[in-house]
Amino acid sequence: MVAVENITQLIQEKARELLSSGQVELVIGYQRASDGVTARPAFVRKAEDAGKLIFDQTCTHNLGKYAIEHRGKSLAIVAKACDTFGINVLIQEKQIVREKTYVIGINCPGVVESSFGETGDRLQYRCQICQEHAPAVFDYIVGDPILEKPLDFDPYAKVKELEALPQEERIAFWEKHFDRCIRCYACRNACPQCYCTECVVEQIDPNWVGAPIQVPEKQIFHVIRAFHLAGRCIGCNECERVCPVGIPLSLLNMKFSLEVEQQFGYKPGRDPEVCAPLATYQPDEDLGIGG
Amino acid sequence: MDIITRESLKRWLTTLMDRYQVMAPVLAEGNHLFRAISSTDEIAWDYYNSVVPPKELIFPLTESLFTLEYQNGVPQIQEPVIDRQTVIFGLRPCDARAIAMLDASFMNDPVDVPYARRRALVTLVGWACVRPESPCFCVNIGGAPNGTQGLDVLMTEGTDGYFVEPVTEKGKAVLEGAELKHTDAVPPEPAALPAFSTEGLTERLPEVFLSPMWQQQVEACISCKICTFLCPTCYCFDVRDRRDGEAVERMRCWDSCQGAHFSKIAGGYNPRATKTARWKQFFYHKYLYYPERFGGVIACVGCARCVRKCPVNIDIREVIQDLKEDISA
Amino acid sequence: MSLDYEPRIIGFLCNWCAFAGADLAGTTRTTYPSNIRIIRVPCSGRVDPLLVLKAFQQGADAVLIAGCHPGDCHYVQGNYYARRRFALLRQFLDYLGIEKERLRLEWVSASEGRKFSRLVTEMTQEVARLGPRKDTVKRPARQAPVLRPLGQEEAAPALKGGAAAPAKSGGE
Amino acid sequence: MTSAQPGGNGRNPYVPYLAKIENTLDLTYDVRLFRVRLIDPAVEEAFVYQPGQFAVVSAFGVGESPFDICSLWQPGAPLEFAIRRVGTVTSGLHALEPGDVVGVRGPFGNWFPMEEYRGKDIIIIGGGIGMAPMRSVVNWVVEHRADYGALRVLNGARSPQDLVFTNEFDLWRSSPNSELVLTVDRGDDKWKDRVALIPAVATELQYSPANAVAFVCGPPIMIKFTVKALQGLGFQGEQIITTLESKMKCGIGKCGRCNIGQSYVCLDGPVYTFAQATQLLEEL
Repeated sequence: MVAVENITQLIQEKARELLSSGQVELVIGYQRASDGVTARPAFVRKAEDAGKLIFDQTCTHNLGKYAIEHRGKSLAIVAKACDTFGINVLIQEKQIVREKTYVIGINCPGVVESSFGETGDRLQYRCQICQEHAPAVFDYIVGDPILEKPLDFDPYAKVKELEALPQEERIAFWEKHFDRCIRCYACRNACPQCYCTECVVEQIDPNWVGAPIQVPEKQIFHVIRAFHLAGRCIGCNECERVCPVGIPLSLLNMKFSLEVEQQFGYKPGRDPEVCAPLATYQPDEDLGIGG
Repeated sequence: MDIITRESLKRWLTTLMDRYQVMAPVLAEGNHLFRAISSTDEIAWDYYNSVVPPKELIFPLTESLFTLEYQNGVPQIQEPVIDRQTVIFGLRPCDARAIAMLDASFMNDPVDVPYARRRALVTLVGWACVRPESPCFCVNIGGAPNGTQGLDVLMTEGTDGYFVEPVTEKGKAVLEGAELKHTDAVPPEPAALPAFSTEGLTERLPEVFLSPMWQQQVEACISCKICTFLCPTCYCFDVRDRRDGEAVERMRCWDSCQGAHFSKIAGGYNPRATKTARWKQFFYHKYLYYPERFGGVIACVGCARCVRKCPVNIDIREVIQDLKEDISA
Repeated sequence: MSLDYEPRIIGFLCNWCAFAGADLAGTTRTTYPSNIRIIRVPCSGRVDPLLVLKAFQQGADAVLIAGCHPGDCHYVQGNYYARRRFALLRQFLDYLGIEKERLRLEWVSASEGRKFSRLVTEMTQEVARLGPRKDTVKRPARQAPVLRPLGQEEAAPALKGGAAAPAKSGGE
Repeated sequence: MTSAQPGGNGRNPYVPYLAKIENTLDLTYDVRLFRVRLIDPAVEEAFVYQPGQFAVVSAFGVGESPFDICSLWQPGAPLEFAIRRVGTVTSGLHALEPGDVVGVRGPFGNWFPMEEYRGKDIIIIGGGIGMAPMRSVVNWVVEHRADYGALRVLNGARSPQDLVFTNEFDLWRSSPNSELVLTVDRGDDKWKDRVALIPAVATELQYSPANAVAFVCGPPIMIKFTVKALQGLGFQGEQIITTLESKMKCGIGKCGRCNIGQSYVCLDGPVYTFAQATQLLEEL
């Protein structure tokens, strides 16, 4: 793993400073998990507790989720490069207030694959394809800038492989994976871009999607979830990480990312001033549909 | 004790398939899950434990309670037929013990008939854990890696095959025809797990209900349902109707106290509106409410699925430790 | 027109244009296949992907969304949003295994009865050529009780009599 | 106290008895009284219930919900449910008409131990649709008038239009040694009675705790403050009886959602004395 001790130290110092000066009331960062090797979210309210904050390559969580939960408070949040894209989306969608959110941005070396009690050197796939290691929005930046290297493979290779399969195989692929879904909603709840107070798949009146945990309901949930993230998903891939039954959710989200990039040349969260593709239009565009 | 060689075991399972549906742990796209098998080659012999507990075989994620149809304007109710003899092979003692806990609730008067019908048809053939690992904590909560509670047969892997221990009459019956050989050898002892005590916890839980500790423990919770759906002793469900023209099917599906709407009543009042209240419900149900109702047994078997799979590492072992400190402080 | 296979098409028609167009096709006695079932919506921009999915899950072979021509939206821009939305959705459905030909967005004005009729004819033929949907993710008209965890093959005959007698209170 | 379970053992408790809506009566703009008759005469005969018990009523195709049976049991009499249209199931029920079929499971839960309270003054405080379970208590006392002391009913609602069972007020008032006080949160130009919150009226009426029991039912917040008011008047925990509403699905203690603390409302409740419910109300 890349040495990141100095990042931990800088985060702790900054948290101490922000809390003792009263500039923020809460610092959302990472601490060591109960397994002693991975990380988990930390909520620090007192300067003297700042020492529990850490950063290393197991800090996979996208903490933007908690910024919404604590909206209205002045808070500081530790954010990796991709997490800052998510923060931008939240600012753009007026879910959080930029002025009240102190972003401790990290020049991110990428995070590794880990599970409870286990970690290693292998970067998560989202980090293998990452070409933007620097935060897009921050008030304070830590970590050495990372030299961006062009990829020697297509980041969308997995999506394209699946696209190229015959229709029957694609159908079988998704039915096999959706079959395992238990509708625990961890994917949705881990996503900082999923913040509706009442999700359409759980809404009772009208009851669009029934409660049965069966393939039709699961399919509708996954398709709608992915669609609602079209042009908003910043690729942190927390949904796939938290899925207890290993559904390749990134292949759903990345399909939309690919389409959005190809059709609208848009990547979410890079600039909060640029309107999201499904919230705008060009009167005379040709999208190969409508006629 | 009797022993069966691995080859004989496979032969026995294959002959069982004529009479029973055999469910066993398989590897499905990288996930160990219980599924119906048609060949012993599908069995994941080296699995540690399944992601989704085998409770799903007796208490399905979704099941039909009845259908109502109109025949010549007269409503007719029909219940689904449940008549398939089933062997669940290879489940772990913790999960079998959990099924015994589900039994206590579902078989308690008034009997939950759909569950009881399935349960009566199921024979549980378990595998002892020879090499249990932390974060498993069955030994600290009344179970054992080679416990027999809830099982009909316990098998323990040894060097020359599997030690076979019939536990119930049902277990003896299912073993008929198996090529068992007597042996003087004894099954290997399971590896030791780190110890901590849960003694006195249940008794003292009422005192700490309003402790601010809960809010801190659960601060990172994202209100997903992993801990409850993967818990082998969780059994909450929802009952919903599905309509097709005039016909109606009433089904029940797994539900979880972690969902925001779980206890919300029509009109909007929600007695457990915060995630802290909901997570407390999860914990208190296991460690206080269930024990009070069912003879002091804590409704947790220490399988640690919730620990392993929690997206934000809320560790129930840690909560128990912190609680003890909170209680003594 | 005779087809071996009669597809079912759900048409979400904008109240301000395509619905009137379909009406015009009717009043002028322009014929079109009866394979389409029309649902009137206030705007093509109202059509949520959820509605399209529900239609597919409940057995539709194809879905047509028809709205006002660009520049003519009663709500100024609803059809523009719809265009972007369904441009994405149809690619996505194709990815999941529902061919993109099964989801169409078309512009039909209130005076285009003929166009509407042509469109439905064309679409019916095209979908008939594609045949029934190959994905199985649809609710069959009558779902037999699901007993999956005790065996997939069990589900089908479960509705018919057997060991468990129907509830006594079932009849009079 | 265990509930009567007609149908015997081995019957699937999730399968409802079929019943027909005999007739309905609109009590307010959103509360309707349903009179429902079980189709199978054998079931009807076995369906014996006590005041305070509830049943789970199905609108087939929409779902099922628990409702208090607000009639008094009599051989051959239909079951009565006062149902406020507030969610999906209740809307589904309101959409039905006389002659339509509904499902009924029950009777479930415990009941008001009316026998125990013989000779006592009975104070009944109901807020809004919370008056539905109270109605069976009022009618019980009216019917067994000689067995009880004074009957003092306090019925409150948000507005005059929200008062339920107005058609029975005269019957209650005309019962000997009885009092009926009405109050609303907001009156209108025709409203002559009180405009005040129930807890304030309860305090003002100075209910005496001597040889009395008080029944309270209404929204959680109303129960909370009314209980406080009664305690202020000297009522002890075991003199205050309430019936709690909770989200239920199964009605038989399995589905795991109606509990308040250790207590399953569907099994151990819905009737509690405040002495039992102290901890429960902390959770409310």
